Amino acid sequence: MEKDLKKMPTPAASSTESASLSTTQARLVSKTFKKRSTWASVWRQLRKNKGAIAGLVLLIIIIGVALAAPIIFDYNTDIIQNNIRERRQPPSADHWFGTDEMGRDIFARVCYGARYSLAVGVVAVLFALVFGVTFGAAAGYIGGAFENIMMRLCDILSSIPSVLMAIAVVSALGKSTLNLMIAVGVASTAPFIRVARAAVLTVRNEEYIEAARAIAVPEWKIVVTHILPNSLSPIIVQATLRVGSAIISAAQLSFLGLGVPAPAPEWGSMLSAGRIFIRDHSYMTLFPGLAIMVTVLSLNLIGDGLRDALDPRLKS
Amino acid sequence: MSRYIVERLLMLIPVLLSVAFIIFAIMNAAEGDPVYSVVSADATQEQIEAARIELGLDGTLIQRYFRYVGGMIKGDLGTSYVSKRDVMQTYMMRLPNTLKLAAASMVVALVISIPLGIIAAVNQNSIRDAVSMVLALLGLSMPNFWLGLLLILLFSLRLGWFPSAGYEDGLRSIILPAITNGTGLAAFMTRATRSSMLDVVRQDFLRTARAKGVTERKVIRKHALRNALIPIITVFGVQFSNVLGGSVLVETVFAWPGVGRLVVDAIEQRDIPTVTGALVMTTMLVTITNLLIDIVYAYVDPRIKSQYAKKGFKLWKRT
Amino acid sequence: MGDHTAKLILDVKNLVVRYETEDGIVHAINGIDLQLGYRETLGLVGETGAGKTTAALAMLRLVPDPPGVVECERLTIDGRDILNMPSAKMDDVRGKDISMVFQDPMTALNPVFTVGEQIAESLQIHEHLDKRDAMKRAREMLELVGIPGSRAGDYPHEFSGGMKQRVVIAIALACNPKLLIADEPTTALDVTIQAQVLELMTTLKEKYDTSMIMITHDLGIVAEVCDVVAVMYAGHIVEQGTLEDVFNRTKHPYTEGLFNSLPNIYNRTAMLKPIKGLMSDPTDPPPGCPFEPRCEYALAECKTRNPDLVPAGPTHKVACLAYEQEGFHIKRRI
Amino acid sequence: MTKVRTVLAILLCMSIMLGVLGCSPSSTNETDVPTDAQPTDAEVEQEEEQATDDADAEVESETPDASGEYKDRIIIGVANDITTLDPQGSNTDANMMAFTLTHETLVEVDPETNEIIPGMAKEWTMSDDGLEFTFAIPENVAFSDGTPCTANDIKFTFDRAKDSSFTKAKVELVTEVEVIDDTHAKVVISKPSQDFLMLLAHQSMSILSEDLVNDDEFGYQIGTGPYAVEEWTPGDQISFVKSEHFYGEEPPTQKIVFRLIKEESSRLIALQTGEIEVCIDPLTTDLTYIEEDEDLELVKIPNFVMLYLAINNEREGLDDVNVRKAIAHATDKASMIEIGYNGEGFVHDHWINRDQFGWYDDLQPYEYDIEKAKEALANSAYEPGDLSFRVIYNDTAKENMALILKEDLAKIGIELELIKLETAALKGILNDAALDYDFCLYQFTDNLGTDYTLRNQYGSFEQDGKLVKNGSNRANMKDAEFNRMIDEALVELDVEKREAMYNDIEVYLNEIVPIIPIATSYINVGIKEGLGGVRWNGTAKHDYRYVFLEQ
Amino acid sequence: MAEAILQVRNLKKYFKTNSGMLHAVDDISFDVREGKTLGIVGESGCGKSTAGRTILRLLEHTSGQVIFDGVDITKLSGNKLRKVRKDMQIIFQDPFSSLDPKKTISQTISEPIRVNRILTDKKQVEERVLELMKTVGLAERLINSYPHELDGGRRQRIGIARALAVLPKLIVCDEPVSALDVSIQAQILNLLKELQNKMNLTYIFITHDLSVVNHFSDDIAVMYLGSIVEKAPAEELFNNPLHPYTRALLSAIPVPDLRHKRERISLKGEVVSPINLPDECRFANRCFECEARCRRGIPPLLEVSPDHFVACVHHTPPEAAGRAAGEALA
Repeated sequence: MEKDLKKMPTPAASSTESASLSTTQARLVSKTFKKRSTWASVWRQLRKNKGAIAGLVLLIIIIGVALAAPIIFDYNTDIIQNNIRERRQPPSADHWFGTDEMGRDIFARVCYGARYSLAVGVVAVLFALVFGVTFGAAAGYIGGAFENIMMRLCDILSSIPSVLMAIAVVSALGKSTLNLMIAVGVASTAPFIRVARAAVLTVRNEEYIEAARAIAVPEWKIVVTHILPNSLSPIIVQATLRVGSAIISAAQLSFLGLGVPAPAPEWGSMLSAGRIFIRDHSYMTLFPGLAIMVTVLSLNLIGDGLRDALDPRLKS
Repeated sequence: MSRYIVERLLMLIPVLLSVAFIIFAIMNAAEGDPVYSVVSADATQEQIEAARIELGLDGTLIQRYFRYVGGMIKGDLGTSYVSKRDVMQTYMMRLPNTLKLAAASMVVALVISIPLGIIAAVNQNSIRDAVSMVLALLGLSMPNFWLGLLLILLFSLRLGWFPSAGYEDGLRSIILPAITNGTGLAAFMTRATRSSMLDVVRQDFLRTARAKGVTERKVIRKHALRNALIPIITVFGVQFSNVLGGSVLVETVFAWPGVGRLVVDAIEQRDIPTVTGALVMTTMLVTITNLLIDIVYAYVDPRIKSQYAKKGFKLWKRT
Repeated sequence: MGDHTAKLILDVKNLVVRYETEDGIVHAINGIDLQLGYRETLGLVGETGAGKTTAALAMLRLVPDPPGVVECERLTIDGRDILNMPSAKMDDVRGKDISMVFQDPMTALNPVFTVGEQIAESLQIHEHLDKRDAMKRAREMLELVGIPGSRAGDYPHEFSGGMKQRVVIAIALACNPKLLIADEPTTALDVTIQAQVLELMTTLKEKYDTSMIMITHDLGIVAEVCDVVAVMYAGHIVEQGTLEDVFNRTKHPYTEGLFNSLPNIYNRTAMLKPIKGLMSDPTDPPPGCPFEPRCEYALAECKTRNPDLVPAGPTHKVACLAYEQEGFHIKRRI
Repeated sequence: MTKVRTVLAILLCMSIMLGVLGCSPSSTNETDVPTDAQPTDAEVEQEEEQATDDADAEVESETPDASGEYKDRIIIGVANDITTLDPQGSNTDANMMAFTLTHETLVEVDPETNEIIPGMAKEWTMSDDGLEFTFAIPENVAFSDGTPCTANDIKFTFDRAKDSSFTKAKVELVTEVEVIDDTHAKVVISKPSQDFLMLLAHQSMSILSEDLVNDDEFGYQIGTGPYAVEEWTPGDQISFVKSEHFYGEEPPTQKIVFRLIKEESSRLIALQTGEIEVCIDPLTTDLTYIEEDEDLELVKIPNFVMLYLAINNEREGLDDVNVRKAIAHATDKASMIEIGYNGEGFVHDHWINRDQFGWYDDLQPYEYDIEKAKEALANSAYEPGDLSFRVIYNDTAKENMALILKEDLAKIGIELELIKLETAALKGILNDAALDYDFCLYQFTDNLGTDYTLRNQYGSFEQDGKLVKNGSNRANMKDAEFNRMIDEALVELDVEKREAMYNDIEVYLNEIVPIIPIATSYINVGIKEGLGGVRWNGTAKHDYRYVFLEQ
Repeated sequence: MAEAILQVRNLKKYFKTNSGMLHAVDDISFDVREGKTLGIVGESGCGKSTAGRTILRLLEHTSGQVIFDGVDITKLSGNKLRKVRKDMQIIFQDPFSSLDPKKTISQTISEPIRVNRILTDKKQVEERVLELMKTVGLAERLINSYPHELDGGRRQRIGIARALAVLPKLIVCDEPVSALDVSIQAQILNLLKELQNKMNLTYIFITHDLSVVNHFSDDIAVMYLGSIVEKAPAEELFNNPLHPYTRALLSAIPVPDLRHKRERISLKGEVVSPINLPDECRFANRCFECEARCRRGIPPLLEVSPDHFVACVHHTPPEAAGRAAGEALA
């Protein structure tokens, strides 16, 4: 300590706030006045958005179904076991959504499929998020030649249509659920690089970053404690919206026969398998299709709601 | 401005080389030796080797890449392993279809999204906003191949209004694919329009316009929309680029012989020259589209125009 | 009083504006009366959140609805009833009889149209000129505000801040309005440019016999350009009078506080005496005098009763209960 | 709340709309759409017979009515793209159909009788030792650009065939082609082959023009057939117009188009809406639409394709014949057909293709019997639970079949992992020297003679003292005894003896179970009512040369 | 006269732009006395903020020296620089962007304490935070509030508390009150003054508001286009402005006092951008006293009377003028 702390003046007369607590009580102060996190205020904003709430409710139901599915249904007997005698039955009391061409109960499969579709969507986006945000944030923060190279790379990546990119990647890696996730992830990395970079660029020039530098916060710590948390909003919005499109992309790949391998009840594969029966047995595609639609819709509603809630433009 | 354009076009060269390399690398990593798509199932080892050399599949990836690039510089995109046709020629046969579909899809998307987006923004947080956005989102949430099948069932089979496949029936053939494609795109553009309009309707200059006595209708149509166009054009550009190569599923469902299908089939057959060539061409188109979009910006927004004029070329836009 | 109206360019009686938001009702303006004679310049002074801009927008009937709700007993401009005018007709009044100059010249101009077009638009609407004539007049207007007419084809971004504000003034004055409302027209400008713009405005005002409302937080500007002054605090007018009344015979404690908060360039060692505390939350105004929580003269009664604006001289009015006491005066040294 | 309600309302509307679209049967045919789409076994069998009859009836070639008016252009909706116009450059059915139109082979096979009939060569002779064939072609044979076709071109074609991996095997025996004069060519082979002419009937042996091929990069696409390629848009369509220089009978239709419509449902809809006249391979589940439609006709042709489970005989566990027998008993072929082909096919227990020479009627098949499978496994060196394998395949039908196999094998304690691959990747694995697979669901299509089939599917040859498997020998079977048996049968000139020898080979194979034959399917084709003149072919290489549609 | 705690010598900061070199700070020199306030005043774009940041090494300088406490800090790096940083702090103009919106008051104020290991014990840190809050006049109940929940004045107090947390000797106040309302502005100015007296702080007070700078500073430097054109004690500068720009600036201040009617000097034109400037007096274009000799080189900042420096040919002692002209010609 170079300076004596006691040099600090005691409360001045000019203080405009009444200091009501004595120093002995001070120890408790930070706990007495509960902090409300910024997420709480986002939640307050979000709560006003009925669409987002509807989306949230739907999504919670879908996640609930996904979590409950393995408890309610046995994978080996209810989900993948063939029952040829009961195939292609229309919806009934026994089979709420009917049965598919292998005689499997579509309701059970749709429920179970939520696990796959959500997992594919979420993992693919996580993949894109981790890579995109790392490189994008680094590009925005470091700048210079590195940024230049990253952005060129990003341009190149995004000039190849994402479906084709995903198909190429699946072909390269082989068909499996994990590879599907990676393929969809790779194809949606570029937007994350862009968003993260833009967010970091915006934040990087804020005065509080300079302030942190002025109080000698090490650079890495500035990135971790100041830049990243403040760049998160657009990234979170982007991620929410991308999960939806990742689910659609996965379904598209399944349609082209490059999706989750059978007999796993992924919605896209179900849609793809059922599409040949669409004329007479449309329930086979109707329910997985609706499931995809509702899930993507709910994610988009939430994403749009989050965007509105996080967007400073819409406040005040 | 012309300097800007020339420099942007020059930048195409490294981009195309990189795209070619990426595709080369990916296709090389792919399971399944491309040579098998060419030889018969019971070919002997020697035959396979002979075919390999004939196809130019010998040597390391790098050697092959440089061989390919050597041809690319001369405008030769190689010959398809499978059909033995010139890739450029094959691509050019598909391109008009793709362009037609892309253009029609964008028209559908624009017709849907601009009014919806404006209605949503001008009536923010009202019922009309909610309905517009949900409509837009529905288009996005429906897997488009499914929508395509449903449209075929209804409009081709039941009602017989439009053909279900092919492209020879002029406007009638393009309507269903364009709707299928366009509704998905419309979602993004409605969103962009809405958020861009929301940005603009809060701007001070609209207040200036109102204070001058400009009617509300004209304030939105003339003063606001023109300013809102920039982000809309960006999204338009991105979407257009995407449909230039990426409407594989719609092309499949409607038997629309476009570029996307060409690439997918070629990927399946490990037809590396076709995949690489078509994607290089697509990249070029996309880049040129982006350039055109940038030029359109300049006409919509004079600020950007003077930026181009002042700076000439800048590697990347920092904002 | 009735006859009096004819001599007024602006007559506002009991104007109330509130914004009904989801977070609560913001009481922006709580019943103000304003009267302005022809060729007069009124300085509307107050700090952020006092309701100055909202008052101006209300006079143009441009308060966004929703969330804004405007209530008023009387609102006439040049003797015309603005309050009950159909909105289509209102478009004819805006820009023609009454125009406005906004605070930030950087954002007040539409970036995608040339400045000439933006000036001409007003002329096309109100003077029904064809495009060419309108552009010709626009160039003349530019010359008038000190910009070469040849620059009419340039876009706003090609002008500096001060020049843009000149363009905004040209737009506002294009149709020779009877009343010009200037909302902090120089806040965003540097001090030397501010001087230029103020000079221009006063010159043009004289030339065109325009009445003006100058909205500002800067008492220095008021001293230079205004004839009469109204001091606003939390949606109320707390003091009103001629320049002399308000500056040299200050009555309201808030006005006093403002003066005491300003560093005096002629006496650099004088201690600043800031007003304590903050302006109250407009969604939850105090029941009595709005200034009571910050007022050093506050009486018990001030907590419950909201003072009316009462005469304190022939041209001077003040809203302070302390004056109901005999012999009360504020401390400000003049 | 209003927003929520809007969302729900819209969702509801959507689902109702979808429901109406999909669930309700077509309004015109409400009466006979079965709500329970499950045929009983008896029904299935009945359908099968019916289908066979239909097919036989269809195959009879109709001749156009000379007085009738015919449609100028016939569009055929195909599922697979034409990939090349070089007859020697591929062997896909799609391509072969094109070559049938544009090119000619020296001889042809009658799809009904499976006998050799004249092609370009109107007559031929075989020397007594069976080593020399002399072909005579008409004088006025010409390529579609007008170039006359001579015996030189035959020689050229045979020489060129030696260089292509697709045709090499077909001309392996040929030692020399001698041009006798313009219209006569003599082909010399190294050892007698009863199936040699069969090989020459394959479209990949279409006669090419020496001059054209040498002059022009795409010269091979010009042949002597009744049609010439007009325009080819890869991935889209190919059109053929009548050749002015065709020497034979003039075809009734001006223009034939093969249009690629990959999506099966779309293809059938295109037929229903009149966009195309022929729909190859509609979905088996959609066949009722064709049957119900008065304007359409369904053609069913029993296929020559044999679907089988390839077993890599050298894999640990699979080298045990008892394990293979156990698997054979555990294979529920009927269910596989039901699921994979929607019942449109029949069980195949033999080792050669249906109707091939040497088919042994009394062969004892491995019936589906889990108990017997368990017994067989008990005879092997392995216990239930010891074995786990992976099966590779490339499409949905096979995937569904694999799912059934997976379940049945699980019952006898063998675990099966399913791996779906893209066709190219699958071929890559099958053809790779490492032979890294256990099982593969695969098929072979040929009617080029029993020897060709057996040799390719199960044969091996000696190289450096070791046996090396033949290209298509997916079983990786290396059996010197079997090789000897087929070599002997090939040169046997006595027909009856030869048939008996092939019967013996079938029995021999049945004992060692190198693969598990599963099924033969039907080829289904939807056509416009009134369409005729097509020679439907069990190898899917239909002959459209004389197709016509009455107006 | 107090000792100079900070000496700035020939400091330059140039930025590379697409259209050329931007001379944001172009060769400025001055001393700041310990415990005193140097006001830097100028219009937007004159480089005053850049100068402040360059002195703190928040921006890397192009050339020149910044000697703080006898050490040339432009040559420091790593730990040494971090140590010096503790002694030099900054208070920003915009109380909205200078606080991390995701951090509570407590987090913001405690960050410098934690990062610089001034205190490590959690309780001690909290006590210290509360102490600082009291010092700047923030109620304890706000400890866990977020910046967006507070008004500008309170935010500015947080900024001050954060700067004080490391017990600095020098604080650069970059327009600390220009975003605030008049009544709040006075509160903050008083607070800063009080802190200076109690903690013997040295300020560099950057502002465009002449009446504020007059009130607040001991010495004032007037900047124009990257250069200091005049520097003098506050009293002297206001009573006897020499540079034409200073005079124009002073005359342009609107004064809320009806008794002092002043002669206004109206300047023509506007500030040009400081890119690729010609080698002449920066103010020549707008100067109402411009002569041909003004265009011959940049006039140096010279002491014309004790402690009064001015860079104008009209106020240059003859011998110095000759020297300057000679230099320019050479």
